Amino acid sequence: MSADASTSVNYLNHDRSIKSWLLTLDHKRIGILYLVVISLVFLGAGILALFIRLEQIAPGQDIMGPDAYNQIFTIHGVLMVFAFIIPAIPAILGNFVLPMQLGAKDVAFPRLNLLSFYLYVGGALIVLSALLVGRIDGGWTFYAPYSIRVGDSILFVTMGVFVMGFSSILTGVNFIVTIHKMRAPGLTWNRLPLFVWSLYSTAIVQVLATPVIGITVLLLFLERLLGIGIFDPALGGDPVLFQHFFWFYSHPAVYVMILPAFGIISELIGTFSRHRIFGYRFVALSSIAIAFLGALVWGHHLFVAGQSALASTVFSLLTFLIGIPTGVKVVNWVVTMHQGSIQLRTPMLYALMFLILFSIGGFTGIMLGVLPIDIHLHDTYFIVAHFHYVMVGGNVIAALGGLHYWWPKITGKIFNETLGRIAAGLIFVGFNLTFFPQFITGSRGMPRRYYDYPVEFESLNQLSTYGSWVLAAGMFLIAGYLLHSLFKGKKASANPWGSLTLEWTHTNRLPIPHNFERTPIVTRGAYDFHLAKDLFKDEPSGNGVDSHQVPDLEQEGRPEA
Amino acid sequence: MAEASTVTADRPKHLHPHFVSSEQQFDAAKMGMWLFLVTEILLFSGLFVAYTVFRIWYPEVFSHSAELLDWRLGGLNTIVLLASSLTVAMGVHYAQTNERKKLVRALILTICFAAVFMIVKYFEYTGKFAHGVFPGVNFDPHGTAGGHDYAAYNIPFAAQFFSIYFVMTGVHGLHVLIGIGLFSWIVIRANKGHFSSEYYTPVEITGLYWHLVDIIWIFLFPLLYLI
Amino acid sequence: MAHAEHHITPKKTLIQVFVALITLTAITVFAAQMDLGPLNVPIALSIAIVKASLVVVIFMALKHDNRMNAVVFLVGAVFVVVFLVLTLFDTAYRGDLPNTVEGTIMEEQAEQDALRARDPGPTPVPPSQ
Amino acid sequence: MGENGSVFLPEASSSFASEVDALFNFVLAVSTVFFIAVVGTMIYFVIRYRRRSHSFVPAPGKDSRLLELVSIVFPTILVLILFTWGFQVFITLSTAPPDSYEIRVRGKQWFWEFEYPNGVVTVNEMYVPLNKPVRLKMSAEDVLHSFFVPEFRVKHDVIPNRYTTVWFEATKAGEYRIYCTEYCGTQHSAMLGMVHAVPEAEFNTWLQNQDQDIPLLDLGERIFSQYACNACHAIDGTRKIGPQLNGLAGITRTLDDGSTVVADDSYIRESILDPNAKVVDGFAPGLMPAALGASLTPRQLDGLLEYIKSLE
Repeated sequence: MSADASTSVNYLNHDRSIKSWLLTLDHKRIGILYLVVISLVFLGAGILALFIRLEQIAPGQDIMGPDAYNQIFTIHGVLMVFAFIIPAIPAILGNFVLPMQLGAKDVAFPRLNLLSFYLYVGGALIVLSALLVGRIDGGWTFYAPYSIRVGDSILFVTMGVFVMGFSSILTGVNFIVTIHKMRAPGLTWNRLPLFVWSLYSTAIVQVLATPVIGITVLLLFLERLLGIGIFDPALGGDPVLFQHFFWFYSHPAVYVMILPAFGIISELIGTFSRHRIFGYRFVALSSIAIAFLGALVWGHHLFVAGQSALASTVFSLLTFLIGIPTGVKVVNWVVTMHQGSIQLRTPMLYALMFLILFSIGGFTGIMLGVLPIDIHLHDTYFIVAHFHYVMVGGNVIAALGGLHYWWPKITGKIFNETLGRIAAGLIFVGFNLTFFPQFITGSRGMPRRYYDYPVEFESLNQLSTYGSWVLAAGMFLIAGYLLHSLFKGKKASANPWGSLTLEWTHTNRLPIPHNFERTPIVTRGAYDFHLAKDLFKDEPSGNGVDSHQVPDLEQEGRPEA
Repeated sequence: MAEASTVTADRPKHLHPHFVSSEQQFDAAKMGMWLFLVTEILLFSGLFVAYTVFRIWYPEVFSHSAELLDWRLGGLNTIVLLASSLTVAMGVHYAQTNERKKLVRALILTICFAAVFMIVKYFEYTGKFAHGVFPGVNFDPHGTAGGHDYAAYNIPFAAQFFSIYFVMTGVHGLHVLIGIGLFSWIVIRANKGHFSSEYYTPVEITGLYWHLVDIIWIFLFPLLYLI
Repeated sequence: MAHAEHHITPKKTLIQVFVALITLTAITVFAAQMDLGPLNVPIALSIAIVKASLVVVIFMALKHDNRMNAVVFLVGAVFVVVFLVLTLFDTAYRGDLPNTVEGTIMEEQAEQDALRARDPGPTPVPPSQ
Repeated sequence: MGENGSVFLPEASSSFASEVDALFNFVLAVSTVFFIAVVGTMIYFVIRYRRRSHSFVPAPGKDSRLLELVSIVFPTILVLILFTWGFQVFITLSTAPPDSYEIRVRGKQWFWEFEYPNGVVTVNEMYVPLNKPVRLKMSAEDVLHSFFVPEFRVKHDVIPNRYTTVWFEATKAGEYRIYCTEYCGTQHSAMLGMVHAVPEAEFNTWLQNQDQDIPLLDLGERIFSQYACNACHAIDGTRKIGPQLNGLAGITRTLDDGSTVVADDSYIRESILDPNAKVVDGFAPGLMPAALGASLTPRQLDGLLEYIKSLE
């Protein structure tokens, strides 16, 4: 590797001007731009969530009226779904890590990548501008007759969602072409890291499903402006048809949310148990299977919406089938740990938390696939708890794990390990305290999107509000020590966790603008630790300063033993 | 950006820094375009689903209202669009064989055909607007023309047919306009000699986009005008 | 240089395909004039599919192109079919079990008004208690 | 599970509620078993294979095709069992017995309206007979709503311009809250109704005296439209099968036998109860069904009288 890391040119210090940041074509810098904006969105929408919980602390009016409450849960929903959770992992970690894991200099279309970022920021601003225009309520699903009757601000929300959808499509196209065309020599499909596989299947869903939300928004526009009578029941249209259009995008969208999380968990479990992923081929192909099966099951959102019984039955059966590959993935992760050498660093803690919380989310998902149970549980707090277990317990926990895992490569600094573990504990306790009581209020009959609730649900809602404070504390603690590590953190080595993927083994502490001096030649799979024994033989213990730099023999292309 | 990587001296001008070879760049651009075409197909699929759902609910209203659409104009438009598809394919052929003059002529011919398509569309639309056939709530057909008593078409759910007709052909027309814009930009660059058998990706990609716009019309024409 | 081995579709094939497309258009227009009853829709659709595949395979040169682009196109087409078929499972089969009723109230009202306009009928028997 | 529900479930007080609960508890139990198995093994592995030395690199585990197969086939079988059981219960949930008592439900922005076969209309309060299948034929007036009674395990969206139906058979007397579970605007959480499941006798008496409290005139108008009197008797002066009824109070009418009579209360009451007693000149006798008057309760008859006299 080149000279001592502090003086060498890297992607951060080679050009510090604002213009070089705002007009950058470097996938790493675009990842950081996304990180900044998406963290702000997460902060804002998270605070809204705290207000929701604060209002629900007791029945009756506590801190706001019903109108304000309805708007807050709607904006919380729209921002969290469209502006945070869909772009979060692919745009931040995907942009930063994917080209390096492929051994490429950059994504296939760098300019398109920058355009996607500005489309995303533009879309988010349009959604927020809707607040100035008027009140927006109706949930993030903006169902047909209500979203046609409500004020014009819904036009801005849907236009913002349309523009962000465009950004999502372009990122998807970019990633698919990058993975197909820009792999380093020797990097066959079977040697790809599983994070790349998951980004590939996410991109497939982004490309194939997002256009339909585009046409749904366009038809909603025309419905409101011209009254074309396709969704509006007063003109003979069918509101259930709107739900079909909406959920044909939105259910695959939840797989856009969870698939990258699967990828991160495979990376974390592989690296921290220093063991080959059990059934690598199955785990990779099940991501692709989920991407395609994900488009067959949207009807389970319409079991009580007035759908024909034939459709409900078909969708119920297909929903069960998509549970299988997900279940087997979880089994494979656990079996990977068998006879591994497991090191409980902070990222690994998040991986274990993912396995617990996502399993609860998954099992309740299977429960909701059963027709009569969904008839009782649909649109109650049970559903709110289910999708928070899958989205926050799944996607956000995996994103935090990924952020911690790649933090040394992004910033070159290592965060404080003990604070990391405390925060992980806080998040685990806070999350369960917030959302497990909602399973019970939901199955006992408390509907969702309720400003006021009958008295018998009070104690559980109170518990949930206290939980939300603990969860918030955990999140702020993470923000605290990560920002602290930026300025005062210890310098991390180029490969602090002992991982085998190219972004760790073949780059400096902070990667150079084009990632690699010479395009690396790959001679083994991403998790073949037994083939890279020399990587681990001499380094001292200590958290994050030990370096697992690959000896130079790799560069001359001499194949490994 | 400092060109850090050591690269062979004769790196062709059009090759972007992060690609290894222009072959890789060409394939990447084509695959990216095909992926974008799939998103266009799925965008229109929403409209085809809406059409099919309402047609299965009200088959006689839809086939009856379709009589109001002049299939001769639709047929003419189909031929015009197929011809423009041919001239685009010829254009790509000429680009590959370095015949710059013929390439420019083929592209200009394509733009003319597209313009003819839009003009025919304009007359169709104004013909309908004159008789009150508007998309949405202000749909009240009146008067008689071309052997049709428009008022007779004011039956329930006919408004839905014409709304779907206007939305489908409107969005398709918008894509034709975008096509015209793209081709004029390509013609200017072709005129300046930017394209050769070495590098003709923009022509090929715009060609792919145009063929897709033609395919959408191939499905629109029978569904709306004929059956 | 790299582009040498790219496939160049001969002009003759392009013209042949164009002629085929024009004739197919003529056929579909002619078929639409004669009323073939239930066969109308399937014929029109199959002709359109043949025309579309001609354009895709030859004009867009998918035949000589890298396999992956063909896979991308086919997956897109499959997604459209899935979207259409599963939505029709709902809309075309409403009222198969009594929890949903086929048709809208608007239509039902229209039918009753039409019935009542045609024949007011004898005095209605009082509804049972 | 017991009739009065569990931690997770409210009281089960409709005929199929216990079936839904059995299904719910089965899935809950199976999920908990699998969950404990997965998380337990995970925790065991984390402790057992803790990293002891930094340089130790474990041998790669071999991919066992068998475990892969088992973890696919076994859940698939379990899930198919779940599907078929769920499907059967879904069929019973969706098909109301033919003899069920039908109530018309209208969901409006922020209250429920229930209309009984005999024309009684109540707001937010629904009385249903015990141990008798009740079918609700529902539609919305403005936006989507959703009718949900947790204790009956019953829920269905209420859609404008379309009928949707739910049915239940209350098995336990009591009051059960009705929720709206589809977001319908500012007061969505205040759109609460109450189902009163009462024994059949009590239900019938409630239905009867339901007419007590509404004013005579409204009662009369409701009976007039319910029995569709205006199908034969116009109230706007036009001529129909029967004589016009507007502007009747106090005028004299000539009968088919030439005699005249003053249209006072007793004449109107008699013409309702025994239509052929006095037939107005120029109208055919024997068309108005005598059974009409007989089916009216005294209060309904007074109401009808009041209403007819009020027509000018």
